[in-house]
This record gives sequence, structure tokens and C-alpha cells, in this order.
Amino acid sequence: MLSYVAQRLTLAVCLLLAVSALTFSGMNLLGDPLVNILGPIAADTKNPNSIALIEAAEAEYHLDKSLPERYVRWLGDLVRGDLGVQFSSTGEPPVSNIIKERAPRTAVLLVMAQSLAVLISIPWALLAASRARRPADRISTVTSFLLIALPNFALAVILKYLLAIKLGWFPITYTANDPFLSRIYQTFLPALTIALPAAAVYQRLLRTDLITTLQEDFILMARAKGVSKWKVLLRHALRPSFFSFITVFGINTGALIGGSLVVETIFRIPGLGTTIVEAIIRDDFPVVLAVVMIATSVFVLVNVLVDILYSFLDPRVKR
Amino acid sequence: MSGAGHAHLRELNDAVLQVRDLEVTFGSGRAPRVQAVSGVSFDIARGETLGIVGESGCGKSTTGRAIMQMPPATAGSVLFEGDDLGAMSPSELRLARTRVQMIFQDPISSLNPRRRVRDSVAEPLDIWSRGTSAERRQVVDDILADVGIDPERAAVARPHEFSGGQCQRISIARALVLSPTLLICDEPVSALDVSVQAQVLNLLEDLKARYSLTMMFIAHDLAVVKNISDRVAVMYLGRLCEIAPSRELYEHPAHHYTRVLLDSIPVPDPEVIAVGHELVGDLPSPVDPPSGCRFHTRCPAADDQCRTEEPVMRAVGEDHYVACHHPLVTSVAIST
Amino acid sequence: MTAARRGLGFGFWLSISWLIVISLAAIFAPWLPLKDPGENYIVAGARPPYGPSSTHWLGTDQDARDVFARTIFGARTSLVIGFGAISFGIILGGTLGVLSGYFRGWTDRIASIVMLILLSFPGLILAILITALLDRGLATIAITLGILGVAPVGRLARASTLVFAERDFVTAARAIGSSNRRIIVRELLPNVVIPMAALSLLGMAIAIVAEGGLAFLGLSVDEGVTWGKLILLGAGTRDLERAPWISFGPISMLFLTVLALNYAGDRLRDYFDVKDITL
Amino acid sequence: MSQTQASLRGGPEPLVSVRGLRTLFATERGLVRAVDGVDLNIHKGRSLGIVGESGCGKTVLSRSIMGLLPSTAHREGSVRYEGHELVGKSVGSMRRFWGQEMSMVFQNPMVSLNPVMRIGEQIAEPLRIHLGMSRSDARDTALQLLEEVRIPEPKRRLRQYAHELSGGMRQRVVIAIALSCGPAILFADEPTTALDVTVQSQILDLIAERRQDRNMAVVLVTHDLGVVAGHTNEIAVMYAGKIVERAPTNELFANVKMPYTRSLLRSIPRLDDDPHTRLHAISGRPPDLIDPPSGCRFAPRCAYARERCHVEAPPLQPTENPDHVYACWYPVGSAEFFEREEELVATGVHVRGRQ
Amino acid sequence: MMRSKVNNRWRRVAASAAVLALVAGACGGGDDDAEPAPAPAEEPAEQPAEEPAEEPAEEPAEEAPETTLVDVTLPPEENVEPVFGGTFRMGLEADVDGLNPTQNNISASGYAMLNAIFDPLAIYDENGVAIPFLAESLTPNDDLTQWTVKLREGVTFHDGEPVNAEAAVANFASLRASALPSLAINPFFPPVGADGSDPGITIIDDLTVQYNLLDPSAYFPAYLTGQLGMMGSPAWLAAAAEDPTLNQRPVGTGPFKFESRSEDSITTLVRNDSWWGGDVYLDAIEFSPVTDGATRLDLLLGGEINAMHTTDPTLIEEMSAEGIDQRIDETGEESFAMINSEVPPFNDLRAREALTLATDREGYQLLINEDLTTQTNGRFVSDNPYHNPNVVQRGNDIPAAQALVAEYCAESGTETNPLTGGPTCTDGRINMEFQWSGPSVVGDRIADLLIAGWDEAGFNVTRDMLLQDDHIIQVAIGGYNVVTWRQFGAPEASVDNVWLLCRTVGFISLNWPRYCDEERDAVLLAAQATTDPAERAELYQTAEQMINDAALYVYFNHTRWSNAFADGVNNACAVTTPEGSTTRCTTNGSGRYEAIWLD
Repeated sequence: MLSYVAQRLTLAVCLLLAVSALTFSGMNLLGDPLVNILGPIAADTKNPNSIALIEAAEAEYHLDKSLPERYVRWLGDLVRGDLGVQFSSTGEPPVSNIIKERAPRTAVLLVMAQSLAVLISIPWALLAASRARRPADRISTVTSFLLIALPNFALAVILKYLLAIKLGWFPITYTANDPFLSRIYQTFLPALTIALPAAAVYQRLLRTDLITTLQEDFILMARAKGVSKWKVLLRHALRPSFFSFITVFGINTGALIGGSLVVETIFRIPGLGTTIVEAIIRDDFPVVLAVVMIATSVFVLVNVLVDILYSFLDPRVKR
Repeated sequence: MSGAGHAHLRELNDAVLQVRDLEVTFGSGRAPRVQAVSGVSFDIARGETLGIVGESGCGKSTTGRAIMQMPPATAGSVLFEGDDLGAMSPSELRLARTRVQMIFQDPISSLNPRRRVRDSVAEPLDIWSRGTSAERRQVVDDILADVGIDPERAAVARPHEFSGGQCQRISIARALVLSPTLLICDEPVSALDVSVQAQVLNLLEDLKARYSLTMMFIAHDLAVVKNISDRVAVMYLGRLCEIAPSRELYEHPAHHYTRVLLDSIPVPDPEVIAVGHELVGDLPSPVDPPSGCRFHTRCPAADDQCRTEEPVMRAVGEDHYVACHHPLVTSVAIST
Repeated sequence: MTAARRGLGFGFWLSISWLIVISLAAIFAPWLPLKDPGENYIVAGARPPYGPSSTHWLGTDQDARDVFARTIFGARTSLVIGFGAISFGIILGGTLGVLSGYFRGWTDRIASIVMLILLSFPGLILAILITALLDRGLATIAITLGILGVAPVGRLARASTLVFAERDFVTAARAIGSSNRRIIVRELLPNVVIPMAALSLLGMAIAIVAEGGLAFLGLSVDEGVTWGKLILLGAGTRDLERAPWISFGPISMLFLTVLALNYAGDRLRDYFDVKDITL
Repeated sequence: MSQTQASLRGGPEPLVSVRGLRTLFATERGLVRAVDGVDLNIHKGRSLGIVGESGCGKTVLSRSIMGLLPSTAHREGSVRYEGHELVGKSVGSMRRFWGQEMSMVFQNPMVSLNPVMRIGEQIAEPLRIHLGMSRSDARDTALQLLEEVRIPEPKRRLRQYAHELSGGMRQRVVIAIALSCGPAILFADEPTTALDVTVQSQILDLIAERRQDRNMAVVLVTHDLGVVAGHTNEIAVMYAGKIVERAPTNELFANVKMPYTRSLLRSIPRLDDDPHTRLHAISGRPPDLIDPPSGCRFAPRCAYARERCHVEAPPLQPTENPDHVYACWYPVGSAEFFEREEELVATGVHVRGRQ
Repeated sequence: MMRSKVNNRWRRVAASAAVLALVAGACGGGDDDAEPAPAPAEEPAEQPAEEPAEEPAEEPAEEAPETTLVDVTLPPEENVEPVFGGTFRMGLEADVDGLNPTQNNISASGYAMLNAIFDPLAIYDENGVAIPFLAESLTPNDDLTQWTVKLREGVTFHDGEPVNAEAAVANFASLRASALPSLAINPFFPPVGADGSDPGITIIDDLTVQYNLLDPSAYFPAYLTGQLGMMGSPAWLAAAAEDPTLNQRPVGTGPFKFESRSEDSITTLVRNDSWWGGDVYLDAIEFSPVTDGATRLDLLLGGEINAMHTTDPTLIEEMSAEGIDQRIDETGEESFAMINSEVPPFNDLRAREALTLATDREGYQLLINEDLTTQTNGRFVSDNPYHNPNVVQRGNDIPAAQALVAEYCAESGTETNPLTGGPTCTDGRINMEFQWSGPSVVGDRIADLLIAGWDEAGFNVTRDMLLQDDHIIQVAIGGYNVVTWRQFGAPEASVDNVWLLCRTVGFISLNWPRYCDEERDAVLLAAQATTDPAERAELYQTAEQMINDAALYVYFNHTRWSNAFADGVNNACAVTTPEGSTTRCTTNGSGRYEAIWLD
């Protein structure tokens, strides 16, 4: 078990290295952070004064070093827990400041969204599977189809229109300095936006697997033992049906991180999503890298956890 | 060598297939290595049908595929009409394979579901551009008719439109279209209903005569194997236990395992009282096979010798060889 | 599998019909009796946006432009992006997947690593990086979104190739002397293409939606309207309050199209009994 | 349906009596008549074999008797268990019978155990449900059961998962579960088909032994005539949803009446035949149960069928032995049968003959 | 970190600072349109163009009210005893990069915050005339090139440091050393010497400094109402020079002290109990950027915030309907399409005129502005004496435009347009690039509208939506043909000279159209040197005519700024100077809040 975890973690670290190296070189090939730091001076390469400023800034931010050297330097800092300083015209605030401030908001959003999705999808799937191919199931299938076909931004617009504007049940804005509970409340609508389609995906997956499982002989066997219907569902069918559910739960984390970009923007939550969009637009490499690393780490970590969970859920998986 | 020995190999001047010390190992890296076939040798004379029986996991199918070099054996040699298939270049091998064909257990899976059946049968000819297209068409139609499939239906229909038995016939047709010398049948009837099984077995007998085939017939059902084979080889845990002409083997099994196998078969006759030779325990893991005679863990007659010393093939009758320290037939008996 | 042949069903054909209708409408938009999508249909004395009416079926936007006509014209770009993206994804991912599934070994290992990295990278972030740093031409956007499809398509192609490469008919093909190329093209591709077709419909839906996401981040194509941009146009709180139709018109079109793509893809998957597609 | 009722003799009150049982499945292609009017008696302590090709309805019949059907199925007719009418009972009230009165062993032990539950839990489950045992009592009983089905190291097994056991052992576990609450009748649906021959006989012997020990009825469903020959008292041969011949085992093998049964017997290669003995093959395939042929359902494949067979369905009729019934107009031994047999031999269709 | 050394090329560097100021303006500027674009950049009007109220300026002069400040509702609250306490929450349309007036570029939102923390030396009175505020007096020399500023005694910064001449010099030095804001003031002061001495400012005594200008100006105090006049603690400035993150934690002299700040979400200030100006009633002020205007309004209506500002005319209208207390300023920055006169095809007057004629001003007014703002022909509102009624902004004349296009192409159609990389004309149509800043929904709508008209008149338009930073840089270095833009609108007209003079053309230009007309410069400088209202009016009217003739700006409208206050907010516009003058309520959307008290 330990060596299995170690192996998965090693792979995860390699992945992170690859992703960071790609992002690092990609950003450097495609963008010019000097513009962000110096403005148009960065373009004025004929003016000695500008050149001096450019050189100073390059030295300041180590932009004069070769790409590999900067990468290694960045990596070294990262290992020491230093995310570097922002490339910005307003000074050089540590990237960790902005991350510390914003990551919790995104975390709350995503955790809430995933929890909602799971909480909605499991009973839903159980209900649908237990009524497989009967009207209730058909209605549920249609519903999930409709939800999956609704892009998060469209769903955001619709939910905002219905629940916030028309019914006024939820606030439209996110206020960062409100008390924690009220921010949770403000996060509910965005989280729901992310959660509903995810719940529909999970539900369909779990329902399909449940139906497949319910056709297995061991379910028949359980029924033949005289186990009651719900006990069959919960005790015998649910756990062996969970595998694709949790796999997709893991993979979906990536999609949700992406989705949070859009949803945070629409609901104006100053989280990591809005941060990275702004940072990319401003060529603020250290911030972009930090957010990419966080997103990728979370994704990879969740998937490692999923793998481990997998081996707990399924005794057939050799640890 | 620690194998089952070579005593049973014949001095054939017309051997179609000579397999020596075949070994197939699966798994690499840190995964446990499984020796699916260890040191199996046998030969097949022209026109002969060799049956191979054994329980699941004994390595019989792997042996069949290793002969086709799919995948190639880890060690040992496969001489087909005198040529070593394992030593061939890829293009030579492709050519040689046309003379060795194979049919498989699952008739559905052995046909490409997206292609018309006739195209699947005609494909070998297309690849090798045998004859003109008209000739090819003729050959395909003839063979389809021979196996009892309507060529016109085959031209439009896809595998799912046929029953399992019919698919198996189509697979046979595809195997025969290149006029192979050797046909390796890997459990060709075990997925079929009894009534259909009889159809296919009869068909194979007919075709063997018509196309002058040499056959290797792999199955777990001893009655089926006996019905179709001239000689039968029994495998256990990657090893050959016993090899003998069909009737001899069934009438005078020399290996305890063969005996048990025979006794286990339920006979569709309430008058026949089953003799109580029952095996104890389960098949040992092929990852870590028992020392000595691999059957010793379950053999009623096992002693210390069996546990430590690997038995070697030896004759116990005319053309009857067994790898056992305490064979049930000790003297060279002349079969009736 | 033979038992499952029941036909694709009414819903499938309805979906396909919708896709055909919307595609034809998109292709022939300039020749259809639509309002001019660029024209400002200002009614003297009344301030746009105008609500749905017999003249403007889906109403007009803030600039008195016909939402219906714009939505149809928006379909042109959106569909081209969706189609372009998934074509790219299928061609690259499919090739990668089939080759790695068939040859295994090093090819497989390298391809798998590439796909793993692609998968670990949050997709939309990658898209933003590329579009923000490169440009926002139609081709760039389509290819960018296509890159996002490479890994899922590749994994599916690899998985189905593995499944089919294990089947005896491939062994049989090898036994009759087929070359690798022939086996891939004649035996595997026809089988792998089916799940890929199902996936490509889903993938196209995903690409169209992803474009919308980019539009909401302000990073969709420079030229021309897309559904995402049209929805964004009406998504502001105030416009939602006073003129929800500006967004809801294109949302419904996008929704129906995505629904049709999803449903058709899903039916295709069930019909051909394709398992293990997890996106 | 009523065709056969007369053929069921009186005698001791049967444990289970099945009358005119039909089981229909609604599918998208149409209504599948998987079981189409079956009459049977199952007696305490006796063993009944149900034999037929795949798709003949034998599995559905056994499940239908037990009431273990998916929701798409519909049952008609009567199944009486110790006087209780089971047809029409709700699933909820059937549950009292399942596991306790009737239990079942399935074909493939690889998939009939829950992969994610420990063996011990699975055996204990019915004990706790039906017998209300405490956790530790259930565990002790489970241990005894494992010993009873002769599983080595039973203590360790309780904590293992299905995948850690071999196929034969899993089937023993399944049998242990089936036996746990002391059922009066055990349905064994192809219990050995997925197993190797050497294991097969062990399992069959085990079931026979338990039957005798517990005086329990056993219904053995199989396609393998060899299996039923040695392990049943009575055999019912099914074809296309109907029972076409039913007889005490010895009587059936000694005095086959149905050409179908005979063909089935003769299509099997036998060990005591010489190599290369030509087998008796039945041409064609069993009929589609959505639209079965009129008349005798076997007629299209029957070498002995005449015009009447295609038009008129033969009723089950008794032979001189009243326990032996068959449904054929021209049974083995009849004049018409021999007439046709001679023609066939003359045309060389039959190469193989046992005598 | 960076030091701008003053030398011959100072102007360029300076320009870039201003450019960045624009960046900030661009970010903060704007109206509230509802768009969920990520980077704040909204606006119907476009671009940046800060509030001109910043730097350079000169001259005393009291006349020149160009002001049309309308109080829509509520007469001044009075006769009620103010109540201490409460937190005043204001919704801003954007956040700013930083809160250091000498280092950051301050937008409307930025001024809202800075006005609470800092006190400028001068402040606009009700008539738009700059009068002393933190300064006790502002006195020019005879030729109006030197202005003496006498500081009030006993004023201290929030950190306890005294406000004195040295502090003023430190602030000036910090501004001059800034990479960015310095660009907009350097054109008006002599360059810093090689030894680091600054001839732009002289210490007279402990509480008196003298600003030395390059050109005579009677209106210099107007410059001191903005960033130039805001005084920060020298200790803090020095620390911020070392650690730029301190730019987020300002230390000023104002009525409120910095408490905490979370960028893009909330900035909290608390009362400065020892403010030199008197009692401050509020306990605290919280500023939150809420980029979506409608959302801001919802918050205001819901009582979540007490005040907001907006330039969205429909919102203003809606608020009027709701009876909300609004202070509306019609004289804000002008929105226009701006043409680069440096490169083909628009180095040719005919091409510029053609584009001007082809522009759909009416459509813009009707659709983009929803006919709610005041359409304009030039920089000044119609009741401003500098407004020239004879100057008419052309537009919506497609036939005339087509004729000019044909004429231009016949003559100069083979030159190369560096922006499109091709010839200036193809098939008798002019090839051009149109650039705007995004992502922005309104920006796209404007682009659609303008391009439709230009296309009809014979322009092949390449659309070029650039991300904000890029866009501003391109405009600053002349990498554009036509852009939409927003600027001018300073209450004191001379403050806007920085955008117009020849001296701000360079590699980086603040004179964005890169159009140099010495005659025009002379008129503008003369206008800032005279105190005679009639003469001044005539000069500005002349300048307006010259600007119009050059066809560089296609004016659309004046920005209409509203500051809205919820019920319970009292004294929203009741700030007076110690001398008792009432001050201008808001300037380009931001005002001062020290007089406010809450019910």
C-alpha cells in the first residue's frame, strides 16, 4: 500500500514538473512580461533611457537569464515554498499573498460544488436505477440530459435570472469581507451552477453502473437470499457501482477547475479563476504559474486520492 | 533439461510440425512472471489430428498461439515443415503463416463485426493476390458452400446476422481459403450448443479429408477431443503429462491426472456408475508451480520422488508416453 | 450484442434532423430570408432592445439587431469551431490512440504520457493561455479547443483499439498474413471509428460550449459572432432584468444543439454498445 | 396449458406444484414467451433435472418458479409451494420464501458473489435476515456451513473476498449461502458449466450429498445430459419454452420417446465411441420465442417430422410408464418413426448408430 | 526599483508614465456596463483617458466655469444635528493598482479612495475654480511661471510626521521619480538636473515651497487638485520606494486612515480623529469594486452599500425613476474615435475627413448612449464659454465620405499602411485597422456599429480587439489607425493641454494622434496664460476650431457621471474649505466624503 502511494505520488510529481515546464516555457515563448512591468517603455528599444529601465527590470525579475536557468531558479524557490513575486507595475508583491487571499474562495466554491454534486447525484441515481426504464427513470434521464446540455455559463445566466433576479433568493454578488457564513450563502448559487451539470453527469454514470450491477448474478443471489430491495441497492449494488463514479469525480475535478474560471467571472468571485485570467492577460507569469501549479496539483492529488479510494472500495485492486 | 523429455518424439520423415521445448512466459517488470508453457515438445505427422486437452490454465491455448508466433515463444523451437518459424523474418513469417491457420473459441469475436462476412473470407486471397479476382471469387464461394454458408448471403451480411455456429463455419472458411497445411483449432466448439457442436465437429472431419489438412485440436472436453483426434496429448500446468493415440489413451490412461480427467466426465447414461476418483484441492498457481511433478499436490499416488524429481516422458505402450514416476500402465501393452 | 439491435430511435433522428437543420441554416444563412444580422432595426420613438414580436421572433439586442438572425449567423462560427476542433482532436488523438493501442510498448508509453500531461492540465486554462498569448483567429481557437480533445479522444481510441486488438479477428488477420498497416486500416479503424464518431458528436458539443466559455472570458474569436458572444451580450444583470431574450435566444439555440449532439452521440454509443467512454 | 395436467400423477403431495406456468418478457422486439405453459411437480428430497439447449427457457423456468424475475417479466399460471400460491405474490412477501424456503445456486460463481463484500458477511446476511441471528452466531454458523461444503481453512475464508478464491471454492461458498437457512428446495442453475471438469464432479457430488443429508429437493438446470444422468431422479426436457418430455432418469435414458431428446443424446460425443465416430447433428437453430412455429415447435428441425407435426401441437402424453410423458405425434419406437429412420439410413444421413 | 533619470529624452519616459495612467484609467474608467468581462474594462465610451484632473497645470485665474453640475434631487440637507458613527460603504466601478498618488495611476475609483486618505493642496470650488485646501495660499509670480504654496501649520500625516516644505518636496521628488505618473507632469517642469537637483520645486521656508513652471500658467492650482497636489507621508514614500507593496497601504493627511485592503475586493478606511479639517462623523469607509453597474445599483437598493458612482446613462435614468439622491455631472470626459495622423492612410487629411464623415454618430448616440447623454461637437459643453457654437462635428454623411475616399485612393492608394501591412487602398477602398480594448461587450457593440458605417463609405476595416495593456501601449507608440478613446473633461481646460501639445509627441506620445501644430500650441499656451475671461474664451474657441479642422477626433458625447447616495446619507456634498468656500461636489465621478454622516 505504501509503495503504491509512493509510486502514485512520484508520478504526480513528474506530471507537475512536466506541466510546470511546459507552462513556464510556453508563457515565456509567447508573452513578454516587461510590457506588464514597464508599459510601453518595454517596446522602446531605441531609447537608451528605456533600455536602462528595461535592463534594470530584467535584472530585477531575472528575465535576463536563460530560460532553463530561470526555470530551475523558480523551481528551487517553489520547493522552498516561495512562489516568487508578481510581475506587476505596482511593485512586486509576493505571489503567495494573492494566492493566500484568493485560493480559499475558489476552494470553498469547488468543495461546495462537488459536495452538492455528490449529495444530489447519489440519491438521484439510486432512485433512477431502482425504477430503471420506468417513467420516473425516464423523467430523470431527460432531466439529466437537459442539465448536461446546459453550458455552465448559460446555466449561470439562467440561475442568476431565475433565482437571483426574479425570485431574489440569492444575492447576485460576492462580497469578500462579509462574514464567512454569508459568503457561503453567496457562493451557493455559483456552486450550484457548477454542481448541477456535474450532478447530472455523476447521476447518469452511477445509474448506468447501478443498472449494470443490478443485472449481475450476485445481485440476483442477494435477492434470492431474501434481502430487501433497498438493502440490495445500498448494501450490494452501490459500492461495486462506484468505480466509474469516483474515477469521473476525479477527472471532473479538472473540468470544474476550468468551469470555475467562467463561473467566478460571471458571479464576480475574486478567486483563483479570475486571478489567472487577469494574470494571463497581463503576462504575469509567476501568478499564472502558481495558479496552474495549484490547479494541476489539486487535480493530480484528487486523482491519486481517487486511486487510493478505489483500492479501498474494490478489494480486487491489488495495492 | 527439466522438461518432459523427448522420448515421445517420433522419427517422422513427413512431420508437419515439430515443437521442441516450447516455453512461453508472460509478464515483465515487477509483475509476477507466469510460465504458461514450460518445455513442451510434440510433433504432428502429415494428415494427423493431434488433440490437446487440459483444464483451463494448463497452457494449451498458449501453445497453439505460440506455434503461430502470436506471441512468439520465449524459448524452444517450432519447426513447420522443417522451417523454424521463430527464426523467420517478419515477411517470411507472414508468408509461412498462410500455411498454418487457426480458428478460435469465440466465433463472434473472431470475425470483424464491421465487415461483410464474405469480405472477411476473401481477405486472405486479396492480401496475397492469389489468382485473378474472378478466380478468387470462385474459391471463396466454393469454400463458403463447403462450410454450409450461402455465399450470396455472406456477400451482404455482417457477422451479427449469423448464429454462433454459422460464424464458426465462416471462420473455418476463412482459415481454409489459403489452403493451409496445418489447422490449429483452439476450442472451436466449446462456445457452441451441443447440437451445433456436433455440426461443427462433423464439418471439421469432412473438411480435413477434403482439404488434406493436418490438425491440432485444442479443447478441454475429452470426449470431443477423442472424437476428432488420432493422438491426444494431455497437459497440466504448462507441462505435457501424457501423449497417446486416442483410443489407447482413453482405454489405458497411464497418468493419474488423465485418469482423473476421464473419471470426472459425467456420462450421459445413468447406468454408468461414476468411479470415485476425485481430485483434491485446486489448481496450483502457475506463478509458483510445484516442484517435481507438477501434479503431485493433487495426485493420489504422489510420494517423495514425485515431490522432488521431475518425471520424464517414457513409453508405456506403443506410441504411448507418459511423464509419471508411477504410471497406471507400467508395461508396454499392445493396444487392441 | 446481436440482441441489442433495436434501431437508433426517434430521439436520435430528431436530434440528427435538428443538427442538419441548424447546419443548413448556418451554411445558407446569407441566402435565407432572414433579417440582416448587422442591421439596426430601430423603431422611431422606441428604445431598443425590443422584445420578441412577429417581426423579430426572438426580439432584438440593445442595438436593435435581430436576435434570431444573429443566432443563425452565430451558428456559422460556433459550428465551424466545434467541427474544426473535434476534427483536429480526432485526427491527432485518434492517430495517437490507435497507434499506441496497437503497437503498445514505447509508442504507447510516450503517447500515454503526453495524454496524461494534457489531461492534468486544466483545459480551459490552456485555452486561455494560448488565445491570450497567441491570437484569437478562428483557426487558433478551433485548434486550441482541438488540442483539449486530443487526450480524451486518444484515450478512447487507445482503449477501443486495445479491446479490438485483443479480439480473435485481429489474430486471425495476422494469421492470414495481414501487414500492420492493413490490420490497422482494415480491421481496427472501422471498429474504432464507431466509438470515435459517438465521441466526436459529444466532443463537438464540448468544443462549442468551450468556445462559449472563452467568449465569457472575453477571449473568443475576433471576427464574427458566436453563440457564446451572443449570450454574453445579454448576460449583464441589467440586460437580464430588462431584456432576458437577448441571452435566452442564443442560449436556447446553443442548448438545443448541444442537446442534440449529446443525445445523438449517446444513442450512437448505446447502439454500438460502446463502453468505457468517460470524458 | 391444460394439455398436460392429466399427465401429472397423484401420489404424495408435492413440495412445489407448477401448473400452466407462463413467463413473458416485454422486449422492444416483442413479447418473448420464455416459458409457455409448464406443469411440474417437485417432491421433497428428490432431484429434478431440467435439460435443454440454450435459449429453451430452462433458466427462466427455474427463476419463474422461485419468482426471481426482473420487473419486465410477467408470470401467469400457478406455482404452489406447500399449498401457498406464489404467483401474484408481491416481491415483498416473496422475500420470506427466498433464502429460507427456496434458494438458488447460479451458473457462474465468478460473478455470483459480491466482489466487494467479505465471504463471511455474505454467508451471514441471510442468517441475520431470516433467522435473526446475532453477529457472532451468524459467524459461527457461517463457519459450520463452510465446513459443510468442505472448504479448507474456513476461518480464513470468512475474511476473504471472492476474487481470492478459486472458481470451485466460490461455487462452494455460493452453495453454503444457498444452504444457510435450510431451504426445502434448491435450484441449481447450470452450477458447473463455468467450472473445469475435475471441479464439476466435486460440486455435483456435494450438492447430491447435501440433498440427501437435508432431505431437500433439488432442481438441477443444465444443458449437459451427462450431468443430469448421474445426479437426478427425474428429468424434464425443455424445448422452446415447453416441456417436451419428462421421465424418471433411468426410464428416460432407457426409453427415449421424443426425437428431440434422442437427437440431443446422440449429438454428444461419447467417450466409449471410437475416434472419428460421426455425430448426430441437429440441423438449424432453436426457434425465436417471440414468434414460435405453430404445431410442434421442434418440427422444423426434426428429421422425423411429418405434415401433422407442422400443423398441430402434440400434447404431453404418457407412455406405458405413467411417470414418463412426452409430446410427440410420432415418438421413437412408433411405426412412422421407424419408417423414416430407414429412409434416412438409406440416404446415408445417419452414419453413426450406437448399437 | 526603477529610477527615471531626467535627461534629454525624459519626455518619452514621462509619456509612458502617463500611458500607464491611462491604463489605470482604462481599467477604472468606464461606465458600468454589465459585462462579465474578466478584466474590468468596460465602458461604452472607450478607452482610458483618466481624469485629467491629475497633474500638470498652472495658473490661478478664477473664471472659467465650464461647469454644468446638476443636483438632481434633494437640496442640501441642513438643520439637522450630524450623528457620529457608522460605516459608509461605497461601490466603485473598479479597483486600482495601488493607492500611492506619486506612484500609481489614479482612476475615478482611485480618486474616490485617495480623496478620503489624502488632502490635495488645492480643490475645485463650486464654479470649477481651484482654490487652496491643504495649502493655506497659492500665489503666482508676475509672469505666472512660479507658484508659491504656503502650507497650513500644524498639519500632520497619519503617522505623525509634520506636513512641511520638505514633505512637499519629497512628494514632488517621488512623483518625478515614478516611472509612470511622472510622464504627465514632466512636460511642464524643467528637467531634473544631472546631480539630482530638481529645478521644478524650491523650498522657500519651512512651510512654503515654490513650483517652477516651463510655461506661464494662471491656472496651475488646478493641477494641484490631483495627484500632484496630494501629500503623502515622506517616511511612507521612502519606505514604499524600497517595498512597492506599501503602495497598497497609503499614509496621508486625510480625514480617514488606511485600515486594510484586499485588492479587487475591499479597502477599509477608519476615521482620522486628529484630522486638521475638523470633525469627521463616519467611523469608517469601505470601498468595494463592483464592476457590474446594475449589480451596484442592486446593492444600493438593497442597502448593502450607501453610495455608488456610474456613467451608465440608463442606470442614471433608472435611479432617477427610483428617486435616488444623485449628483450628476454632465461635463465628464469626452468619448470619441481617435485617428493616428502619423501613418498612412490617415496622415492624409482627406482620409481622416472621410472617416469622420462616415462615422455613425447618430447611431452611437441612439444605441450606445441610448440617447441619454449629451452629444457633443467638441471638448466643452454648450453652456461653457469656451464652447464654439460654430464648430460642428461632422458625421453620418456617407456620400461625402465616399467621394473623399475615392479621391484619396486615386492619389495615394499605393502607399503602405503599416498596420494592415498592405496598400492603403484596394479597389478604391481604404484599408484600415480599427483597434479597441477588450474584452468588453460594449466595446464589441461599438466596433460593430462604427465599422458598419465605415464599411459603407468605402473602408475595409480590420478588427483588432486588443487586451487592455496591449492596446494602450499600441496607442502610446502609435501602433494604430483608429481607436475609440475617452479623455479630456478636466474642469479646468488647461489641464488637458498635456494631450494636445507638440511636446508630448514622441516615441511614446501622450498626444495620441501624434499631431503637432505649433500654432495650436501657441493658442493653448496663451489661453492658460491669460486671466481675461473673454480673451480666454476666444482662444479656446479658436483652438476648438483648429482641433475640428484637423479631423483627429470624432466626438460622440460627454460622459455623464452620477454619484448616487442611498437614503440615510447626509451631507453628501457639503465639503467646505477652512476658509468657508463650498467645493465642487464631484469631479469625474469622485468626490470627498468627510462631511457625510449617516442616520
